[in-house]
Amino acid sequence: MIRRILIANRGEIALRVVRACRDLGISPVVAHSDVDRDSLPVRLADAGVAIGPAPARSSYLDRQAVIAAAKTSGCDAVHPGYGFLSENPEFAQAVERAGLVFIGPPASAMHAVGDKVEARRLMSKAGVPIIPGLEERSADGEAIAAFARRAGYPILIKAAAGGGGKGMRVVRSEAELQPAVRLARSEAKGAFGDDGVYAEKLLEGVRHVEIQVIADAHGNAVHLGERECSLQRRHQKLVEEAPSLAVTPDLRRRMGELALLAVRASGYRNAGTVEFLLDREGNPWFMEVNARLQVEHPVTELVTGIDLVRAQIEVASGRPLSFRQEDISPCGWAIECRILAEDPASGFHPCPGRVTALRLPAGPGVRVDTALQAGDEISLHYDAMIAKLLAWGRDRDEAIRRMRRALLEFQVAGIRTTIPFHVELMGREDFAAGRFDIAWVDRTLPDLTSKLEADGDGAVAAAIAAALMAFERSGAGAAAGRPAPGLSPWAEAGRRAQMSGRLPKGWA
Amino acid sequence: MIRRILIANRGEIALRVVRACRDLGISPVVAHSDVDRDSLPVRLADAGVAIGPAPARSSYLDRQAVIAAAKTSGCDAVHPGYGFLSENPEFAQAVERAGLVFIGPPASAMHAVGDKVEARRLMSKAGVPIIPGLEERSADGEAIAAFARRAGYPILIKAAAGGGGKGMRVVRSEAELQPAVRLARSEAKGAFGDDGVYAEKLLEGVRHVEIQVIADAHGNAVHLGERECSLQRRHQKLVEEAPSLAVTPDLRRRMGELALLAVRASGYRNAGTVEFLLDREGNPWFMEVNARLQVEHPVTELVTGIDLVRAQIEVASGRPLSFRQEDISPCGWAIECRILAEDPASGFHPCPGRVTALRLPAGPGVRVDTALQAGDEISLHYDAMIAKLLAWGRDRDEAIRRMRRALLEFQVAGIRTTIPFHVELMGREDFAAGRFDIAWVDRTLPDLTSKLEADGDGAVAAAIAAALMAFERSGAGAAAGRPAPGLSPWAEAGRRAQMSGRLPKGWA
Amino acid sequence: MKVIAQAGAQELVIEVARRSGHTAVSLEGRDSTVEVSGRGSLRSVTLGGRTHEAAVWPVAGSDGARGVRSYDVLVAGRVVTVRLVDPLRQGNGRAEEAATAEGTVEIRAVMPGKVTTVLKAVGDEVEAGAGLLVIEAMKMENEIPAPRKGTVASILKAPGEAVEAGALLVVLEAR
Amino acid sequence: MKVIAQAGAQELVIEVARRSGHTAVSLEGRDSTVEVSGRGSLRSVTLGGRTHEAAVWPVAGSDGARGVRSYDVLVAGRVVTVRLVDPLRQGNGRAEEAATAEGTVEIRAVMPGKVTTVLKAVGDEVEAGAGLLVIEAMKMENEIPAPRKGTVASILKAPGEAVEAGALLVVLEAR
Repeated sequence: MIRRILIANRGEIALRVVRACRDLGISPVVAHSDVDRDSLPVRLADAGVAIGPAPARSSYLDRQAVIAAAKTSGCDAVHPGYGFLSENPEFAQAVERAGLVFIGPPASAMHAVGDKVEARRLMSKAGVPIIPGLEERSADGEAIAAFARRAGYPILIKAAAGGGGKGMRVVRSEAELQPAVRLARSEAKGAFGDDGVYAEKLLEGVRHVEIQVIADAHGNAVHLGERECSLQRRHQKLVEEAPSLAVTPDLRRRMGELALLAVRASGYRNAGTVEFLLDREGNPWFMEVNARLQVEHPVTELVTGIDLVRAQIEVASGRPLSFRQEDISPCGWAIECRILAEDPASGFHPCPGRVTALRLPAGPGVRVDTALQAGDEISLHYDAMIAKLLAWGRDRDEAIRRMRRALLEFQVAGIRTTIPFHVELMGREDFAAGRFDIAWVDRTLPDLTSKLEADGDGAVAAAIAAALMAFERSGAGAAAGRPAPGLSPWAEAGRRAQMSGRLPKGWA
Repeated sequence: MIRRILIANRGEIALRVVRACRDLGISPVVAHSDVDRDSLPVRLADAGVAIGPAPARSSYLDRQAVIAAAKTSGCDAVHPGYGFLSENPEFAQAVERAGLVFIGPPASAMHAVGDKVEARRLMSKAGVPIIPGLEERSADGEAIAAFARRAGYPILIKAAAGGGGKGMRVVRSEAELQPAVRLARSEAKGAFGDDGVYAEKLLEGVRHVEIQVIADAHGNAVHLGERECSLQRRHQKLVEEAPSLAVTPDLRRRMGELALLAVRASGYRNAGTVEFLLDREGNPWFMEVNARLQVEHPVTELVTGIDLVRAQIEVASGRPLSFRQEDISPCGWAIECRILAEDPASGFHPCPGRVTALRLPAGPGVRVDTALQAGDEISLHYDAMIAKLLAWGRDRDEAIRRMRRALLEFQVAGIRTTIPFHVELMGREDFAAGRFDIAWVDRTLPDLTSKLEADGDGAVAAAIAAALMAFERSGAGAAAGRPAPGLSPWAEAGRRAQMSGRLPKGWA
Repeated sequence: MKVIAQAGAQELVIEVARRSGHTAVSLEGRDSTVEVSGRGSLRSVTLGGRTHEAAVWPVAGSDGARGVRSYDVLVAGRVVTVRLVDPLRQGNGRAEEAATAEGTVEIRAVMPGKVTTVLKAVGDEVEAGAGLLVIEAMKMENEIPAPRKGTVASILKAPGEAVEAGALLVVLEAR
Repeated sequence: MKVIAQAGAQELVIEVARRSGHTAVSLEGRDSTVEVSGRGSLRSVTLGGRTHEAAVWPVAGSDGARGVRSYDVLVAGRVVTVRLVDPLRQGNGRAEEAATAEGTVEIRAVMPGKVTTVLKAVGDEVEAGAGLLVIEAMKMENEIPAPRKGTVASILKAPGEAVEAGALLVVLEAR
């Protein structure tokens, strides 16, 4: 029986786990760095425990500090969220050794699938089709160069220890190879504390389609259908959906079975994701297993009705899954847009800063997973994702319309975000028709980001809003009721004219 | 083709219709009284049109002003929401006569079902079982007294023209009869502009279960299952859910068929609700037809996936329904709590005032339909409902847990609300077991409202929060960095102590 | 700042001050660590390692007279009125509850609204529970009953008049 | 207050003043009714009967020098930088874009972050596109390339140093 959980994460996923705890009558405690002390997940938890200064290496990645926080605060389990320590088998082992339940896969399974090279070997043996690639993690750039010559460019360099696009580089020619290896290694080291990288043949014109799985300690394993994650910029997912337009019921069943093969081969337990590339002929190729909750898990929740975090906690408590394969029948369509503190109009460069005002969208079919509050400082120390905006509809068209409506309702002041990018994307015909592969966003980026600037009446309204703010910050704006002679023609504002004569001509 | 809709309503339902318009690519315009000028629905619409001063009689109930607003702003249709002019056949007729589409039933059907006495006669003829009652709308209290003597007390006095509990009174003895008739008449006049009342035998130990229906202009009519609305205080619904624990699949089918009989008998079109009382033996008795969208329509949306406002607009546009009876299969469980600006600890007395701060709940399975913004003034002129909080779960237990979590996340400062009442209700065994009838809340009210006051550490935390606010409003709080000698033992706040030594003993 | 806080059955001495840029709180009589965060009306108070989120606002009409200020606080889905008493000023808050003259009963509005009907006249004898007048608030009509048997001594509001919460409506001479 | 506002391709003269307790806005050169509501960063602007919701905030580092202040505004899902120029002060904002010395190229940080690696040394000859240094921001490493062929004239940051957006990183002598 789990009674108190230490949540070793921050932001929206920490809040997501706090909410699951509340639903289960479990006491949530949030481990936090100094700068996250007043964050929403900490405030909504039963308690917060400070684990160190802002840099993740000194707090969220500090295994000892996290485990000590769990022990001191009387927790009997640890939920790692995603990122940070979530896919670190040594951490999972240390948690268990401290007498705590790790809410995630066993360290052994994490080990088996966590090293991408090992995982490929394992899956290949189990009969899961794998992409041609290096059979072993490479110690140097030379082995990678040899593989590239053998398989032909382009190739993909990937971090052996991690996922999520970190430490991943496309290499199209021998000249680019060594700098790419160097950068990938350095990023991998920073993100996962392990600089091992390997290489795969880069398949082109493919989609990224992944299968959500969950397994309990009683031999039950269920897959919850696919997620379409092809909309990526430089291997970073931007938009996910469930189901995928590219997956037929028959392919869904086949991919589900392949994913469960992967689960069984690795002795997997708890929630995980088996990522595939889907080629133009509809053949799935195993990419990797993400041994944790995914950022995009809510699209699966919206179409299956299953609460994945609740299921994670129940499975970790030793209970059998509360649903069987035949209970899972996806209903409707769900889309997620990752809202980042990045400026899509300037190459997605990071936009840290203080959020001065916030209006979250709502309404039918809309879910917002965010820990953002007005007044929050978006820190450079952490990931740029400030919110996940989700829309569900009876069909894909309804989901897209609702997403567009929600994006237009979403107001954030103080920092630039990727909202304009998503608005543009949702209006694209190629997106509406499902005509995209994993390179589509990168290929279309110049065009996608060329129309993000307000113009026409929008720009005029923006100019007026700016002038109002400048006015209020000046001395003049503070003094009320002062006459302003000589300025005309004044439109009386702050009070609408009564209807008659209010509406200008040509309006209808 | 509808291109621009005038929304003749306010608050959450005006916003709900704005969102449906956005989803359909229709331009929303909101008619508003002077005090609602800066309200969220007006801001999120394409335009607002002022229709008069705050009192509803001079704005939201002013038919001429509403129709003129629609014409001036170039609208081609009017959505009346619920309440106000929504069930007024003369208004519907005037809208159509002005060349606009009325988004609701035709005036004739509204007439047929709008007068409760006429409706009972019609339904009885169509084979729908009706509760014993007066066969005609009574001109005076004498006819009601005679009926009461015949049928036996208790009886129920109801407004002939309206619904929603307004103008409704229970009478248990002859002595109470005449004052009750007087009050009901006066309330009916105020709410519906018509003081006609009639009487029915009061059935006891019954549930209020209603069926959502929708019909198009092509002869298609579909029912969308039931809503359980028995949790009422003085005939005002407080909590609704779908489905109902009291309804078996067989009964659902039977009640659905009865509801469609009612639709056909009255020539009904668009969305409507057929209300039944369900007696202890599981027999449904026709109560009335609500010829409009109901407040509680979202619980049906959550379990069926159908967007009812979208369907209303499509049907009004002349399009056939986009779903058939066999497409409707309720999935999971949904609950709605009506959050009112009323103090449940003091007899639910109204609490108008300014909302100084607001934190809306969110997370998996939670939907909040509200137009509330921090800074809004809750006006005495309008209904006390400030938000509808909805929770969906795979089963009723999950929905209740999520509702409880969401209620505890919901923070409103500035006015008292019914949140504490709902928190208490969600924790009740009788509620969890579904052991309630329409009189349960009134019967249990003293007990339900006896534990709404914070105590223990909650009261201590409240005292500290109040002291902090008082301090900041005093001169001392404004000056920062001033030493405060002689005060001990000071706990350093605004900064958590590092973990070691931070947590008091006995904590685990 | 030092106050006596009354919240439900609790009575506590609370001290608040600024210390090196932070707001510090001490709670006398409780051996407890207090930490606070948040701003304005939404506060987070950690007591003995347990965090409580609180929404706080001044009670309307609580004007600080006699050194007492009242705040309403929503905490963990419950609500409580906190009375803060300035210990340096006499006239403890409890004195606020002014006694009415022997034998007379004041009937006050429990909610703001508008008087729609006055059902009795001065001099009328009324039974306990008899309707005195009707107030409309938020679209509902509410009959205000006599709390006990008596004679109507004065009626202070006429139909159509708006009333504030706490406004005196009727004075009864009890018998 | 009167300003010249530049937003995208638009250039407008806007006047704002208080009039009998309300804020009044006039837009020269456009025969249009303007109504405004909202507070702080979230504004509602009605132009010719159409309401636009706008989130507005000052651009970091826009200090009002030379009579120019910049604001970013999110409106209808798009964003635009508005430059407000004080018509009473000389030095039009366009002058802000200071020209660099002939033949030299300044490489500035487009984002705040931390320098992790410096890839070149002063005096190195570099091709266009060659990496100069690596900046880490939000967990991603970004190689800053040379915008054109040249010789590294100076390097202003060392590994481990934090940089602000706009900070000068490297000066190239173009060839």
